Amino acid sequence: MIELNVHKTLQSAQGSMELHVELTVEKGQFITLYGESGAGKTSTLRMLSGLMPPDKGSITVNGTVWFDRERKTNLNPRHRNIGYVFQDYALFPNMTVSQNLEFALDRKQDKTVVEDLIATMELQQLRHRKPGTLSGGQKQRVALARALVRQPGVLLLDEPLSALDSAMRQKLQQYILEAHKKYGLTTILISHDIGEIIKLSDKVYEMQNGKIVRQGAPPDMFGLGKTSAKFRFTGEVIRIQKEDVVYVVTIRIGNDAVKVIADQSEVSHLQPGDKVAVASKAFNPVIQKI
Amino acid sequence: MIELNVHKTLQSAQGSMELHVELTVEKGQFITLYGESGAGKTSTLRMLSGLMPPDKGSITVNGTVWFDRERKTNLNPRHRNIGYVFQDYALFPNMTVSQNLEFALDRKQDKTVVEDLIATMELQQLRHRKPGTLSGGQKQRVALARALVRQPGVLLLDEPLSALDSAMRQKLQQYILEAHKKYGLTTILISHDIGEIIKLSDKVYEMQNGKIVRQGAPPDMFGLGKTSAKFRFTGEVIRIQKEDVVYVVTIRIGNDAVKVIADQSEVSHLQPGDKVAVASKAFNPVIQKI
Amino acid sequence: MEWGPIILTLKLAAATTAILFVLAVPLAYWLSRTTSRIKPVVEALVSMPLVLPPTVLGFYMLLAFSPQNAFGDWLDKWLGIQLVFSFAGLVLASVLYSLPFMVHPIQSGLSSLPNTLSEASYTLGKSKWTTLRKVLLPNIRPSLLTGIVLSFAHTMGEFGVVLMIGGNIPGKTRVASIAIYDEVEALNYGAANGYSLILLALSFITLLVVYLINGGYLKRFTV
Amino acid sequence: MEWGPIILTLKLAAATTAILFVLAVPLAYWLSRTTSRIKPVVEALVSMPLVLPPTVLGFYMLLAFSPQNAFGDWLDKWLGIQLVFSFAGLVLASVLYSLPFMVHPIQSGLSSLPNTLSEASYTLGKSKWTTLRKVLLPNIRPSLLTGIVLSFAHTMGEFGVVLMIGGNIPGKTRVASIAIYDEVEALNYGAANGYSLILLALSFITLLVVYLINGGYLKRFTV
Amino acid sequence: QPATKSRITVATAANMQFAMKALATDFSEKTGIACELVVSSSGKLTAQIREGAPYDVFVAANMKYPNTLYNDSLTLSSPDIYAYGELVLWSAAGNTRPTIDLLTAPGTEHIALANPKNAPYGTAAIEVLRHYGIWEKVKDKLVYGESIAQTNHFITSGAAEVGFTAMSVVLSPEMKGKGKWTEPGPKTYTPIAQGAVVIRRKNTDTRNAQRFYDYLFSPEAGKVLKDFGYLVDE
Ligand SMILES: Nc1ncnc2c1ncn2[C@@H]1O[C@H](COP(=O)(O)OP(=O)(O)OP(=O)(O)O)[C@@H](O)[C@H]1O
Ligand SMILES: Nc1ncnc2c1ncn2[C@@H]1O[C@H](COP(=O)(O)OP(=O)(O)OP(=O)(O)O)[C@@H](O)[C@H]1O
Ligand SMILES: [Mg+2]
Ligand SMILES: [Mg+2]
Repeated sequence: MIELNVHKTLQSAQGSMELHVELTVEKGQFITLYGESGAGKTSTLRMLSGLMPPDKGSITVNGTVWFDRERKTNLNPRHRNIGYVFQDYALFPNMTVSQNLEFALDRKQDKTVVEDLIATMELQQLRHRKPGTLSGGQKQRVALARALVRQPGVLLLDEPLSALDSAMRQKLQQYILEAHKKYGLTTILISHDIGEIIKLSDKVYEMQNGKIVRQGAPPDMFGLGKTSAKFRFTGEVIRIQKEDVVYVVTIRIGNDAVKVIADQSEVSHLQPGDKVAVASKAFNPVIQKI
Repeated sequence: MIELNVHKTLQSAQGSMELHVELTVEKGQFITLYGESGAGKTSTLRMLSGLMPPDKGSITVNGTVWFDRERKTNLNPRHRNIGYVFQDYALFPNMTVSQNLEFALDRKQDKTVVEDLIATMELQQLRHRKPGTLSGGQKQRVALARALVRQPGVLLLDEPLSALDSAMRQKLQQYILEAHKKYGLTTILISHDIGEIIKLSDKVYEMQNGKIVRQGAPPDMFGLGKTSAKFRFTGEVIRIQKEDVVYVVTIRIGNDAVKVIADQSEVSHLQPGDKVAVASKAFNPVIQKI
Repeated sequence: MEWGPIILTLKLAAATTAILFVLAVPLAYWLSRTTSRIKPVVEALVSMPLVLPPTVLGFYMLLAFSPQNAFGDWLDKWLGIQLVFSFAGLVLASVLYSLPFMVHPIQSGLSSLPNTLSEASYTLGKSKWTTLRKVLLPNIRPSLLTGIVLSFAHTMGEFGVVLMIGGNIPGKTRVASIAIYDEVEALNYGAANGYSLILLALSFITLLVVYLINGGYLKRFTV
Repeated sequence: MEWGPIILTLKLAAATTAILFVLAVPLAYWLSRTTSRIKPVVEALVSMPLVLPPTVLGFYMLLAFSPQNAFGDWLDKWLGIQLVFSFAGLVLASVLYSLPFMVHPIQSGLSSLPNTLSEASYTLGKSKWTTLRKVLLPNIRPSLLTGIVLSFAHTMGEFGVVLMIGGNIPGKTRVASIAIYDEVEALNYGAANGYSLILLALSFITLLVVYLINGGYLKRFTV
Repeated sequence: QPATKSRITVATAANMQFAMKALATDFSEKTGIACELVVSSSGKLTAQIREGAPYDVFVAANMKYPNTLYNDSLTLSSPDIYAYGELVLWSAAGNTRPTIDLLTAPGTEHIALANPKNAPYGTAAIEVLRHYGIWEKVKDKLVYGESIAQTNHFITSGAAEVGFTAMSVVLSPEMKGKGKWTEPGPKTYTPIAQGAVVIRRKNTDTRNAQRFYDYLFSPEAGKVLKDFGYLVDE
């Protein structure tokens, strides 16, 4: 269990920002930090991992005090047993992909875990390459693999899949989830992708301006709580076409687009790019696996 | 108009990759390169911008030859009049946010454009900060702003919004689109976000293994072409619950979730995480702006 | 004890460092960029002046610059430059001798910078020169500082080359290092200690101020 | 011409460079990390040996290490180490004198590395020492090379300090730079040229090989 | 009683090195005692001997340095004068024999001499200039070598058209026949008395050193010294 309650003033030329985060994560839980750019998500992970000392407060993980200002405790990052995927990857330029992973091995750890990860992340072709020549997504996969090598107790993922195409992204989401369950990890994810958050996490914390402003189960947080047998979708107007007397409005919902017939009065206040909700009362859908 | 036809062998320790891209972009068009990690998207932009010389081929933009192996022409990147948002931002660490933007100004250019961009990208608070202390999303916004300062003829965007939360992302998508139209730019975007691609681009090129394997209008490319008044959605099973004699399947479609009643036979081959299509024959939806 | 040699030393060190900086930046830049086959040769050559004992290097320079010699004669006749027994000669000799101290650090600084910095600058329409000046050099400040400090300090202390080329002429080529040397040779340890202390104190204060500014300790005063 | 002095020089330069490397890495690491107030003072002090003329520095070292002196006496009595007129003394003197050439480049290399490299290593459970050895140092290769080349070349050519401390004893402290110096002093220009050429050639070849390897030109041979 | 060393080290002032080489060879042949020369400036050698340098005999270029050591009780006895150095005016450029008049000639831009502060030949050269009353005229042309050796470099390289050096230099095998030289005339300067001492060393037998010292004052040695351009008391 992670109990974190920290204060930090981030100094900068223009004013300063007060970061105050209070967070309790159960062992084995998968939580997500969500929020606007500069809200303090990365800073929170940095404090938890010991890379940035908080000004005040304490961090306790599974009963061990990692940080306590009062008691002057500040556990070295290397003893915190974490895996950290950095937002900017932080691969070691002097080592090949394999070497980056092997470097992470614990003294007595079996090398097979490296092989497994290389296979999972589809890095076989790249194993002898230095990070300098990798593409963005390739680097990101190496960073994720490296953080998983030690099978750490706490896994910290700072936008770990943001540079990946959707197929790879889905695949690695699945993998992270499996690893999380298999090794009983406690995982903290930072992500901007709502689908990803819903898929992976047990709980979401929304940060704003250095504070946690909302928290809850993912579906509730993203307004999916009030689901019903009714079909009600949110989507975005792509196109409005006049056809004879009616208008055909094309709306994108997720990766799909639907055409909806609307009349003049309905479209008069709509334009492409608008967010809309589409609902229907009587509907009896059929599910079909694809 | 951009006419690009280039070959390049990317050498690496393990074998080599043949990049061969043929691309014609009309003036004022907004196209997207899409494809898996390591497919060659960034490399294509680098060749177009002159940062990586192709082995063979030619690049002609608006009638000017930028590169021609045969004629030994290779226009200096600085004369190519491009704006480039790098995947890793490439901000100048020695300059503040304002200075990064001002550095991009052309000799005779008015400074007001910098002010406008700072306001649009919501960078006012950060203007006197050095990039070293910015968050990932903040850096990305500065990088985008910097690339737009010169109002270049060709705008190259390498995953320019990947680190942003959805609100900021939507806002900047809108801004990019407006700038693209207002200044008559020719824009090439690399993105993994299908919604973003559909919203922004006129045409999508899918790359795989160094080649363009498919191209077309965004809705067609992502299977949205066969839209109809019928509701047919693709989504993902989140939960399957037994209730009395029936099963309730919760499916996430985009950012929404719907509950669908299903019987034993329907759910027997379903499990959470499965991709499914949900369709209905009779449906008369109502659109509601939100 | 006289102040003349100390002032001359400071002048020499300042002139040498300034000239070296101007010469070394383009050379280091070229070395950090080129893929030419002669690059390792040039790299090795840059360090060569260090390998010979200063006096011996000075002796060879003396031969080269002497008006008896075609080159020295040509300089004298056509440009009116006398390199032996003149301050100009001291500067030239010191520049040659301290070249590696400026070139190597700057080169290693430049080659450690990520390529994307200059690439970004080029795509923003900037020339190589602007890029070097505004983007690359400001981002290798520690290396520039290393180059400047090493060159400056080395020129302060060097006397073998300087003595050979300069001829120890009071007020013209008699720098502090020679003055101290003379006092030590003459067993005038008191005077030698005096000079040494002043030289050490001056250099220490100079360097301390440089490092304080560099470390941002003096921010309050420089705003 | 004898080979003794040349071999002695190479031994001295190698020993000095190796010791300097071992000393300078921790010092440079500390300087690149510390936020201590005495950092600028230490930075300035490191450069101090350069400021004094080598002979004079050698003179002060001679005084300090001499068995006439409390410190030298203690060394002699308790550790049996004689620093004056011995090879050990030459090494120590050269190490002190060339310290800035090793420390400054390594320090500037280390301080140019992004913090995330060491941070990533710590989160992977590695100690500072492992991080320094496996992550930081391999990523500042150009700076290490600069430090090593400058120290090596400088020790080859230095003779002021060495002459003073070592006393020009054949086979023991008579290094090539002193031998050349002697020949020049004795107006034996032929022999001096001979030594110089050998020294230059040896150093040039050494440095060239170093730079060739560093530039990857010799990949074919090292695979 | 420590064993007798069959090898001695002679610390030699730079300007004496040519003559000393010949003397050392002769001495070794006669006695079988190997002789090692350490050549440096008198100032450095003095500093080193004070700090316990392993030198047995110190052959200096003047009396000041050996006297200093004597006053510090580092020698077996007070220094004796083994020879007097003679000064010459030397020019490597051109074929004209240098004269005192040449010094004031407009074509002469640089006159090399050893630094009078620590080289006796420098002091003597100044005396010569003052004797002829041309000191003021040539003052700005003077360039100073660290030692007599460096003065020689100035002259042989042609950087200085003319200069003062020791007669032992122009008579040395290395320099014989190079350039032209003249003597400035007797009584134009104080003779340069050069002294030698045996160094007192702890735990070291000084008998062989004493033998070399005695040899230095012998008639055979005197003859060699004369050949090299020194004046010897007879
Ligand atoms: N300098 C280089 N040397 C060798 N191979 C390289 C170099 N740069 C890129 N590559 C390789 O070329 C391929 C294409 O890289 P590129 O960066 O264009 O991919 P991408 O499509 O942008 O991928 P991503 O979406 O992950 O950013 C990759 O396999 C990459 O490893
Ligand atoms: N070293 C620093 N000095 C001063 N301010 C900093 C420093 N590091 C971060 N900040 C500021 O603290 C705030 C929080 O940054 P943080 O990196 O935690 O944001 P984030 O939530 O991760 O944002 P993003 O989604 O853009 O990555 C930002 O406003 C940032 O500019
Ligand atoms: Mg962040
Ligand atoms: Mg890419």
